[in-house]
Amino acid sequence: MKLYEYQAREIYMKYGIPVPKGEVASSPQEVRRIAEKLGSPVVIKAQILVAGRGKAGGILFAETPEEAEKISRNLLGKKIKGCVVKKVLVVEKVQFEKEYFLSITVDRDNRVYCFLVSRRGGVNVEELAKKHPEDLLRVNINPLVGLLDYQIRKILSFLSLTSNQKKDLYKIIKAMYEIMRKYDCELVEINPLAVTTRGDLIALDTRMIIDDNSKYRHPDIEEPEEEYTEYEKIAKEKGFSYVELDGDIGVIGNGAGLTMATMDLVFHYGGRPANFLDIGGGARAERVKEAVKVLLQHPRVKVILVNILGGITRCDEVAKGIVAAVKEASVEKPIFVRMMGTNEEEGKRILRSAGINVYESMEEAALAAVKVVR
Amino acid sequence: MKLYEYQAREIYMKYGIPVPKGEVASSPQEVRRIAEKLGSPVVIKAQILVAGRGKAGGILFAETPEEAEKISRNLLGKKIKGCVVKKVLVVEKVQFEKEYFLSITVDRDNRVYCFLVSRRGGVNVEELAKKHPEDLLRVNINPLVGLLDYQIRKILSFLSLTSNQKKDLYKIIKAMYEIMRKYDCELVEINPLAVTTRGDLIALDTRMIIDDNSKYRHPDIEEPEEEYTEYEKIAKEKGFSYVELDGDIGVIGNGAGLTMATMDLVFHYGGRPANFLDIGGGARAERVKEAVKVLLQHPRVKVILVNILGGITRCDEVAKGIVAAVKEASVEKPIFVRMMGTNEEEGKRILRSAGINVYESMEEAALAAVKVVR
Amino acid sequence: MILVNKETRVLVQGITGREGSFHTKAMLEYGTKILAGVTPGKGGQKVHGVKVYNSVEEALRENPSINTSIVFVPAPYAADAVYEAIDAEIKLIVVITEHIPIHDELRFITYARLKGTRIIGPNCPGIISPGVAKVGIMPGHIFEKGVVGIVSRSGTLTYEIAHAISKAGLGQSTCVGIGGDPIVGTDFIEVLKLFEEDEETKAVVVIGEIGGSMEERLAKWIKEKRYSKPVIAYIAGRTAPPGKRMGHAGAIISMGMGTAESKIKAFEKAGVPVAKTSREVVGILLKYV
Amino acid sequence: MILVNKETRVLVQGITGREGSFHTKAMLEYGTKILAGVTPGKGGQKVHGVKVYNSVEEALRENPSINTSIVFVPAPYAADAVYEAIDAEIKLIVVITEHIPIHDELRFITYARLKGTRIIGPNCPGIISPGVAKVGIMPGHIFEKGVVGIVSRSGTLTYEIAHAISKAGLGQSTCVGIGGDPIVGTDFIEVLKLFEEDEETKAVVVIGEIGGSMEERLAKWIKEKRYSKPVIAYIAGRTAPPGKRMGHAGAIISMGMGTAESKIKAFEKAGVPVAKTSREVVGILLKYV
Repeated sequence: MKLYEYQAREIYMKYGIPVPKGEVASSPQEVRRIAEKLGSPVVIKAQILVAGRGKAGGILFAETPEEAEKISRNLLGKKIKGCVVKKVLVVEKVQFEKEYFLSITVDRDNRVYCFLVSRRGGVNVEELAKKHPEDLLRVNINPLVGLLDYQIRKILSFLSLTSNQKKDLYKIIKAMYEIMRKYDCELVEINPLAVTTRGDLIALDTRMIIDDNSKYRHPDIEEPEEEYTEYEKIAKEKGFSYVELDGDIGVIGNGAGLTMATMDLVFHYGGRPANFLDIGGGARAERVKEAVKVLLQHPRVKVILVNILGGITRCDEVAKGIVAAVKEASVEKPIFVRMMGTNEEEGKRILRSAGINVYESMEEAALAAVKVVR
Repeated sequence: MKLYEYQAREIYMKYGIPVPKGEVASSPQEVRRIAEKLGSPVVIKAQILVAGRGKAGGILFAETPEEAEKISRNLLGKKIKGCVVKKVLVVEKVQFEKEYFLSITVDRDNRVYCFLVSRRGGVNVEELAKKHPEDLLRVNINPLVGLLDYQIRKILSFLSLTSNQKKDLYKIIKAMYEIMRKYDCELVEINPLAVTTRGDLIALDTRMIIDDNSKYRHPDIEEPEEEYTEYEKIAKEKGFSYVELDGDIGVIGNGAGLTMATMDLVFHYGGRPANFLDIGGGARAERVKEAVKVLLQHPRVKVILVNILGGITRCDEVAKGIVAAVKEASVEKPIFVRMMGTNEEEGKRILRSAGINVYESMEEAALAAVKVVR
Repeated sequence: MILVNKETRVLVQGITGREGSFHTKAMLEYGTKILAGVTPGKGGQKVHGVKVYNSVEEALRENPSINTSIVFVPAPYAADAVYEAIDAEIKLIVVITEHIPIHDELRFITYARLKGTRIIGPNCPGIISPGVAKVGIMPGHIFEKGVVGIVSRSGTLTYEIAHAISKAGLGQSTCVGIGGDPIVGTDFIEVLKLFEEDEETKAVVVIGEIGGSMEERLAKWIKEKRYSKPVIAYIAGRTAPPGKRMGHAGAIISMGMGTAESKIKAFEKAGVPVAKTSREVVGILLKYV
Repeated sequence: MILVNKETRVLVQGITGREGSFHTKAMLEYGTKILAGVTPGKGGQKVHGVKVYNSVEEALRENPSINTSIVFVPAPYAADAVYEAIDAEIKLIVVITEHIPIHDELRFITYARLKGTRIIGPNCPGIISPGVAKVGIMPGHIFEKGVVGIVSRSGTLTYEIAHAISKAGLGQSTCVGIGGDPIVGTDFIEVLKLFEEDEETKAVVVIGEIGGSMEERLAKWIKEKRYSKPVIAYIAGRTAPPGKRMGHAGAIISMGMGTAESKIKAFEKAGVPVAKTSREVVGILLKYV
């Protein structure tokens, strides 16, 4: 669960990390009021979850409250990288001399927390890692032992800071780690951490991603209205793993790996998958029906490919679900089903008597589906 | 650092552990006021650090505020087990049906925290361990992993409680562990934890010992006026390790083990050590002088035995200190010195020219000291 | 045959739950020796004839030969169950549970590794040594005793490929599902080390997917160590878009890392053939075995 | 000879402090090979010719043959220094520092043991293998190369007894001070295991004191394992009153546990002679060696 910048910012403030003065607003009037209160040139930042909003025109500057109001009138409601801007963060414009990058993530390979620090801030860290690996420091933190002082010292000595700035950064690093642990984060990031012309440290942009599996531990955190497509929302509500692509062959499978493999096979035979839809393990007819209906309704989907490997999932239940979806739906689309495993024969019988194509192997089913659209 | 019951109680309350209503008082008037406010029969508990105050008359009961005032008039200022009662804790008298024992300590052998639980409360845990080991449960807690739910469940199922009581005890156990960690404790103990006639859990007595080496992390905690003897206080102020015994041969050594061994040797030859005084490593003349003066002044000490094994500690410095103490003191006592190691010859020369007995071995020195008093 | 063999004696943690109970039955039917189950507060019950205990300690006291645990405990309580098993000195713990908070996983996996306990999973289908025992949730009839070792981050996709291998008459020595979460207790390299020492295993099939760099590390390791047995790889997610979780928590291309291309390239560089379909997997296998 | 030998290459943590600097000089004079020192913020300085680094990592990068660290870092920062050494994979860490908070000790000792790092101390005089090297603060001239292994919870008392052994012409193989705190990184049993495998060591002297039950556990272990070498014990604190810390944090009779009597009885039950004076120690030793 990605948080909006302003949500992360509030948490950072609670932990004593210095951020520019400012507030979040959802109307141009509010923006003006905040700018007046700040009494200085301001930065207006679109609150969206996709990366790269700066280059896409999501971060704007205003010298006066009037200008701020005017600018935000254009920004609020605008679509940036496919996301509608509903809120903006209005903060004082900070004059700074240096920018750094700080983040904590989970290092999958080493099974540790990883503190990543760069002497260059405000830039994309992937590019940085490629172009200037010498400017990047990684510090691994054992999850049982936690962040240690010697590790913080290593980070401090990696950056060129005065001794007062080091003291401040020490606190910021401790606070970031605490946020990481307290909020079950996958990411806590400050980019850039700026050194102002007056020599103070300040977190100019604040990011946070909370582990989806830990959301239940943080009921106090409002879940951002994520920028899902209509069908992603529907599928999400019904509890499917669903991802949208730009092809025309709808793919349903049970199990993430098998569903991905089915998409890959469609592509292998020259087709283009429209989506990834995993019904999970042990789905009953009702659930299968809902899944098939999502794709029947989706305008881009021209043909549906279902690939079921029955284990806990029973083929007869799947068949019943497919047949029910076809009956209830107003549209007709060709459906190709491959099923194997538990109650396979009964499932196939149900499908065949409803006139639906059933195949022995996923290769045959995928090939048949691709042929229809080609 | 042992805390008074009322200090521990305040911390326990902060962590949500239920305790009887009440307050601490230092005058009979206050006691009366508290009893009036409680409006029920009260228990008046002497705030001293030694164990066994109950049997020694340190815990009294009163039906009315008047009675409470009267009783506390006798209790305040009284000496119990050698300690003057300066404060009393006045709490409501709780009717209870069952008593349990709960404590967390550091298990030296296994290098873990140890949660100790007994089905019998209000009794001495040492006796319990001997007489009813089957009523005692030990749960070891890994210091890196911390207290786990399965361990708490083990404790809960060891006691006969209703499911609501189990929920309450779960919270108490969690709180005790948190106190243990947050306050760097050597001991967190509730004895007894009572089940009231209404079925509630309540901590009737609360103990806490904070690790001496961690005191600096808890400047907010007021150090109890410990019940030291006059000379223990003096030695403590000067920073010596000092323990008082009831013999007449004063013992000074450098290093805890060597000083203990010197005491043991005194005893071995039929003498009785008056104290343990460790000047530590690398003591200079000034410090040695102070140590010798403590024993010169002590009325019970008839003869002084000094045992120095010079390493970082220099024998000449020790000798100078001894000579200076003798010069400054108004009393004369026989002093027997054994010294060996760094600058041994110079040290011996200084002592001999001041007419002080020096020996090659600790056996000889101890024997000589014992002979004087025998 | 690795990890699960005829000496395997199983404890089922979370045995009274829907999943736990269902798969206990299936495992018993497959021939797995399940000695006990645990669900706190349900001690004394029986599930498909298996005695339920309140704690792992109790279960082991009465069944000291238990050497393997399989965990079906719901995500919020799963970490506690794993610690309980680690502390009870069970040396192989298979964690089926999905959706365990990642910080919990980090901690208990670190603890397990320090203590020398092997964890398979979390969020995995478990382990099967066909014809001998299964400690997992896979449909047993798909697997056949044989010579191919399979290690996979996936569930049903593994069954798909195992099925193809079975049909081709090769069968499997052991099939290990290491789990679909970003953090796993045992990774590809560790399982391949075990396969290397296993005489029955003549070739290894690695089923990877997008996300992380476990496949890349494996490829590098195979090359460096001159792995002695033929390895065939399959990578799911060639068509997965970046930045989206593809079902598994671990299956995500993030910040340009973890693409199928990167993994395929790494394997090819290491001389490991990468199959595009399950038929291709079998085709390549037949060349080696 | 155990733990410290001619392969020992030492890092001094906290080298610029008063104690660190003083004992660095003494160790160098004794012949100990000290390759580097660490004090954060003091990198680049030299202490008695030894180069100072800002971190253990830096020190090891330039001196990869370091295999032992001795810690003089003040108590509030000592735990951090120990973690730094553990994480840098130094496998023997001697912690001289006194007054370290017990919860810190519990945590870093647990971590070290899980990682397979040996910690001697805290609050100990260190280790000396006479004539070869000392990694500690004991006065070197008292010790003589010889056949007696000494392990002790004490400092000066150890020197006293070592002196008597030296004078008797027996000398010491290695003398290990395990520390006077309630929690120690390495206990009596672990050191005796090492002495058992050391050919030079013909007999072992154990110097215990009141507090805890390490001596009782050792006695039991000696009896059960039929320890192959003669062991002589000495226990300080026969006259110590209960409930009082006798200098060392660990030297306290608490709740009736840890008395000298209990320890003496345990040794006698295990057939281990207990000497009452250092002269007696030597007397008994001469019977065996």
